[in-house]
Amino acid sequence: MRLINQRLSPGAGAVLKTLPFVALVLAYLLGSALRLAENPNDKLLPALTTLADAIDRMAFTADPRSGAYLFWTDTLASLGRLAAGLGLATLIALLVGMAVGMLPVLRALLAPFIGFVSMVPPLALLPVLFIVMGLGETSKITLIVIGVAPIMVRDLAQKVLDLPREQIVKAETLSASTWLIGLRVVLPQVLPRLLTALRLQLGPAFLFLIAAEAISADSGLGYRIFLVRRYLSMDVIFPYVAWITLLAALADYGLDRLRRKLFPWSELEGAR
Amino acid sequence: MRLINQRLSPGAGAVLKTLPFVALVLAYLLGSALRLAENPNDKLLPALTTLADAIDRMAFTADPRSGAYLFWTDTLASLGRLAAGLGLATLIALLVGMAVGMLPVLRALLAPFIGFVSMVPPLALLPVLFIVMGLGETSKITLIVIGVAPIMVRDLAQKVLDLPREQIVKAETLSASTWLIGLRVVLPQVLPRLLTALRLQLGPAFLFLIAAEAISADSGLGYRIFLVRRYLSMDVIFPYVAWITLLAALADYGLDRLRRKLFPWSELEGAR
Amino acid sequence: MTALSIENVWKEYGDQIVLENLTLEIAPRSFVALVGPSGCGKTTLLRMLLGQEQPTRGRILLDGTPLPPEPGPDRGVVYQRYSVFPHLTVLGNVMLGPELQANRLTGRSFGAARRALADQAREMIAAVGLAGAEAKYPAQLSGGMQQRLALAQALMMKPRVLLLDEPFGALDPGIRTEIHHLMKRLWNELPMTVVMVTHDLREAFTLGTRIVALDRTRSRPEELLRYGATVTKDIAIWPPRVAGRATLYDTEHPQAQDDLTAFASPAGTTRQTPSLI
Amino acid sequence: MTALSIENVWKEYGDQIVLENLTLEIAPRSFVALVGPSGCGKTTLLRMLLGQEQPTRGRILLDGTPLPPEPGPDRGVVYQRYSVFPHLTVLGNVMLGPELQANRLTGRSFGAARRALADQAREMIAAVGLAGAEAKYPAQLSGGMQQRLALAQALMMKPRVLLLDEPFGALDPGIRTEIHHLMKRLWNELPMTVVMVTHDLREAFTLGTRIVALDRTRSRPEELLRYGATVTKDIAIWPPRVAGRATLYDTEHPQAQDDLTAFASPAGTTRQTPSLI
Amino acid sequence: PKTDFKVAWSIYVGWMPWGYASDTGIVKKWADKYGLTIEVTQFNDYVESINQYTAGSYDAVTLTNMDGLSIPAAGGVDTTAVIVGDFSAGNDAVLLKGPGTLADIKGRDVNLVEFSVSHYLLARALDSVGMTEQDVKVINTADPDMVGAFQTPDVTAMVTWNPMVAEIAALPDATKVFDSAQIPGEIIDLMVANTEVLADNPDFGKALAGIWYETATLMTADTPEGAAARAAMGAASGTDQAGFESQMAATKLFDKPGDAVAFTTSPDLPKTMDLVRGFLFDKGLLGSGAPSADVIGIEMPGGVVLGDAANIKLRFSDTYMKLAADGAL
Ligand SMILES: Nc1ncnc2c1ncn2[C@@H]1O[C@H](COP(=O)(O)OP(=O)(O)OP(=O)(O)O)[C@@H](O)[C@H]1O
Ligand SMILES: Nc1ncnc2c1ncn2[C@@H]1O[C@H](COP(=O)(O)OP(=O)(O)OP(=O)(O)O)[C@@H](O)[C@H]1O
Ligand SMILES: [Mg+2]
Ligand SMILES: [Mg+2]
Repeated sequence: MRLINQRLSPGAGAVLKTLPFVALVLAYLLGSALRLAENPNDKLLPALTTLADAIDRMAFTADPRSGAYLFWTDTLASLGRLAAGLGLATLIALLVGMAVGMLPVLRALLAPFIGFVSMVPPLALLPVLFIVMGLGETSKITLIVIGVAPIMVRDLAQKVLDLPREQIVKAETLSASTWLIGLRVVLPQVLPRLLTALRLQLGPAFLFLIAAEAISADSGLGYRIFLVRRYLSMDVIFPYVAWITLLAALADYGLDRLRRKLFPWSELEGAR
Repeated sequence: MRLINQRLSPGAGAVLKTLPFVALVLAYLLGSALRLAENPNDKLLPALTTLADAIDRMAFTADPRSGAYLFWTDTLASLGRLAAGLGLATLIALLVGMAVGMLPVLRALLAPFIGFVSMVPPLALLPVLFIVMGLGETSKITLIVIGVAPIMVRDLAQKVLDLPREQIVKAETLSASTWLIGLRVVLPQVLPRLLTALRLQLGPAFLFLIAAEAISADSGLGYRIFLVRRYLSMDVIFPYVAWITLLAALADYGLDRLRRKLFPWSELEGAR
Repeated sequence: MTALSIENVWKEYGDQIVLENLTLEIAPRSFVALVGPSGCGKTTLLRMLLGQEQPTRGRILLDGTPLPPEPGPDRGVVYQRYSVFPHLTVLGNVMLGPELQANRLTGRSFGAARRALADQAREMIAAVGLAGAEAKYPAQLSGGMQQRLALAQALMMKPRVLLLDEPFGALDPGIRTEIHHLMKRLWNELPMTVVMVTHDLREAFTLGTRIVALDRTRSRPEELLRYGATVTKDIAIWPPRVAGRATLYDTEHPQAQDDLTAFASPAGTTRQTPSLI
Repeated sequence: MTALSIENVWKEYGDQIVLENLTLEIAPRSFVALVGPSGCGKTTLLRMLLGQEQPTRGRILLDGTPLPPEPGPDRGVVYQRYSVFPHLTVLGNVMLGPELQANRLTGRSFGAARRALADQAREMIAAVGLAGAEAKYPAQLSGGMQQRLALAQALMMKPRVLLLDEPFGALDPGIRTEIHHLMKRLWNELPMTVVMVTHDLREAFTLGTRIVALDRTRSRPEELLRYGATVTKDIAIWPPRVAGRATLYDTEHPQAQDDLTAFASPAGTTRQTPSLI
Repeated sequence: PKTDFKVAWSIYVGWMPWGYASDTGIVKKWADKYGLTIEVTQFNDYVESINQYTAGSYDAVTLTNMDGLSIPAAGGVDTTAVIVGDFSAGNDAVLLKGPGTLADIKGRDVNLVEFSVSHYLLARALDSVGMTEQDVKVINTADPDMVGAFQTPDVTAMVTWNPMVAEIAALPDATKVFDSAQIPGEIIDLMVANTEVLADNPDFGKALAGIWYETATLMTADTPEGAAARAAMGAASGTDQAGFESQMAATKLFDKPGDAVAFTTSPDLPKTMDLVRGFLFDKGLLGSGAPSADVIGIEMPGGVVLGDAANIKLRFSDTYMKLAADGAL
């Protein structure tokens, strides 16, 4: 039987699925054991117990200085920034994206500029950004917004343009004004895509968050990683990276569930 | 007439298009003039002449120390890394993406793992990467690959899965083996998407390039930007950022042209 | 009572002349079937009647007044596809028009107004035979049901002119027959003029009071760009079909008919043997 | 000469029984038209004949040998859509099968072999009436031309069984009539057994030698899951149509017929009045 | 006049007191005393903190003498060193992989933060064995990644500062071949303020001095409070008390204002600054068109001026440290 026609039992599928993860863990354990055998103080691949210690210290022991649980403080700080940045970017994408997609004048005015802006590497402009925005939360949130909003705006505007022209004309024959077309025809149809666009930007948003926190912050997941990087404290970095990955994966999954729940019609075959 | 129904003359469109760019330049000139009036040595928003001087110095005057034209050396170094990284990522995306998309066993084995890997923030793993890969070109190229390949793989695999099952069955009735289906049915149909996926990853690739060059390098666009950031030489940073933006935009445009040229059928309505 | 006059209309796209000096008087309550080869400009003509496109030269009058330059609620439309909104349920789709008309800011009705409207919409839904499917989304309906829905949605606005662009082209023959009967009934009952584009001559003869064929008069390749299409045939159905009155051939309860018989006996015959397509 | 035996076949998807104890003997060179309501399992049956799906119980024999468990070149298929490859030209699509068969590594022919094959493919293209369109991509063809192409592509493999899943469902009636004539000719000329799913009874009667109707015998909602469909009608066309021999009603140059007449007079009549759908 | 001030600091052993003072209310105490508000911002990225100051977003910043000259002063921002906090006495070091002496660096790639004090240290180190930068190849490497970078095979020589020096020195095959203890007093950590702001608001300078000396006294005290402060600063810089104390050991911290005044007024300071500006001029860091190292004037207490007296952009002032020494704050 051709490989392409093979079918797997659910059991075999589940086993296969976990294999690479198991392999990764085993490879880590092996690498760690080898390095530690050579140099017991090696910090690059700490032993599991060291990792557990670090997790315990960061997440379940109050910091003697501030009495805070650093891991959770960092998480809250980062998630707050991320939520603000992504929320703002989403709002901008919705408003600007819909306006650019719907209105020929705005499209002529802004589409090329947004295309240009989306090509600017935001990291290179960090100094200017920090000087204009100050260093508080604003600049970190702004970096996330600058990093992800142009792409989301383009995505949304494209989605609006992809709506069949027939729908717009049909709405006009149902007496809709431009405003009402936006409100009742375009908006509900681009919202699912907005959630999808948001999901696609989770990775980049985390990237910009980490980059911004690396420059100026006093808490946050990226801040911590960069702080302990000077000491090569991989026992802290690995759990933090795993945690970021998990958070991103959860957000990704949650947003997809949310879309299905809020917009059941967007799941139906042929509805797009 | 409703705003949504407005039509623009080509002339008006062209004028509107340039307005935001003109506004940007004017805002810069104004800001620069204001700051320079306050402090003639201000470095944040240099005057046009200062920018021109810097461009002349970097691009058209040999560096007294090395005799090289730094701007071009940097460009070559960066483009080389970018080409290598993106080339490798494209190759991986093609091979792994097609295999994962086509073969149920590989899909069960790798799809969840790749989904997981694509959520890992690559910047946070830089120390490990450097130690495993060394500080040379390898690690920079690897960072680009790690940063963009998982997403491209997922994209390609999804594209393969999106091919109508009917096509695969049809190919089988035409006596194709799995290999031949891959070679003559799947490959040619995913190649245009591969170019599109590549375009979408240009921005992230530049980001990772800059991040890698900021960490360790002796030439490159990102290296130069982060080096001169030490003394706030915005007169060098601005031209470099503009140049990166231009390069990215050109690559984006070029790849799209290439796709149309190589795969004319992918442009035809309904061919996707 | 809603006469349409198309007077010396030309339509050009850049260099290409699509329609050439088209003149057509459409009487109130007509059901005009527009036929012609692909690409001859049927959709373009419909778009101009809709107000979505403007004639390059000439003018179009609705009861003697020039058409407004954009679509509005006096002219309804049903396309072959994309005529209903995928994000609204059947009920939501049918209520949309009146809701928009009554609420210029929110586009939504609430309370008693909403309930009254919903009742009205349910009646219309029942009239097109979709009772029971009110809560479904279009993607959950078959093609024929979607086109019924599109009709119901358009008819809620009580349009003076209903424009149909191959509305039943994608349907299976059996379903098409059914929807023809529905269409005929609606046209009989509602005070509107209908212009329908179709590729299917049988459909044209089944439904129309008049069949208008568009075509290019010159068709050598080098002439294609320079000469547009115009009216080449204009046939009134005989015996005349008049809105609201049953003709000899139109049965009263057509749903009971057997599909095959429906196929075998076209409902209208012509004075002139057609060889249009 | 390619007889198909379907012996006590059941097909279940999880809890749902789709086909129930289906038994059918298909004689060599038959043209079986498979009809039945939507969702009754026609496509599922075709998929099993193709080898794409396996019966849950029972077996299917091809000339007495059990079917291989996956599709192969002895059974060709044409779907309603997606039957041709959008990235290949018409010529490329038609050449693909033989190219794959002859070159197991590269999937491409070169030199003289390629030229010979191209000639053969051009003949087939001409046979289905696509001469002149060799260099076009499928997206540049109309729906009817695409289905002709799909037929040509499948026929290049000289399949013993040709399976058609509503191949002409999406076509306009005029075009459909034309392609029916083509189909009839090909079936007459080539040594193959045809099984065609269709929703269109007229089509079934026009083309088939035998009409098989699938349906559920119980249709109360609570029974839907637990009872599958099976053969409910099995009608041989009368007068019998035999491959390679013209019948009373099958004209020789059907293209000359007027469309309307073609509509009005079904080419085959039945011994039994059908009321299947 | 202005009563709100913004101070930037970045994570480094000699500057940790600023964060501690901010956390524990010492900043607020001194600011209240002069009727000011002082906002203290921590930067992870040192260069960014200087850039922000240079661009005018901050009134004061922590930096080294060399960066003070090359960034704000060369950028036209007239800058005054309010507090000389410490100088590096071993905090910066040249490290080789494997055994050897400084002379073995010849021909190697040297990883360091280009144009930083590490670069300067390398230049001084090479000078001490009669080599120049031509004898090695410099590779710019970001400071947080130094520890990881040192463990890669292709890195054989490195110049960096603490805490990375301590981490690297602890690796089995690292050899420290030169450190800042061999050029004492040349790498100086300062708290600088915008000269104009300071001239208009001397109270700001006084508050800074008050904060610094209260905190420095506390953290150097051999008391439980002192230990607690060191532990807190260690934690804030990502290590612990012991790690932080070892970093302090490589730092000559001026916890007594009198010592700082003496250092600032000593004749060694002009010599140091002359070396520094020579280095910066060589690297083209005093402005691209600078004709000589003299373009920027550097003023030392007692009217000593290096370079162009008409273009003084960097000033070492002992005014506020003296006030502290006199107990006049
Ligand atoms: N927006 C446009 N710009 C340029 N040319 C157009 C435009 N719309 C239509 N055309 C051209 O006008 C001609 C008529 O198109 P139209 O869609 O009206 O044909 P049609 O009769 O509806 O054909 P069909 O039966 O295939 O739907 C075609 O040649 C088409 O290419
Ligand atoms: N892969 C599958 N998994 C589960 N159920 C399936 C699958 N394929 C088909 N079915 C179910 O089997 C039944 C028969 O489907 P099938 O596609 O064979 O119907 P059909 O007769 O071809 O209908 P239509 O005329 O609409 O094409 C349907 O109820 C369908 O939901
Ligand atoms: Mg049309
Ligand atoms: Mg089917």
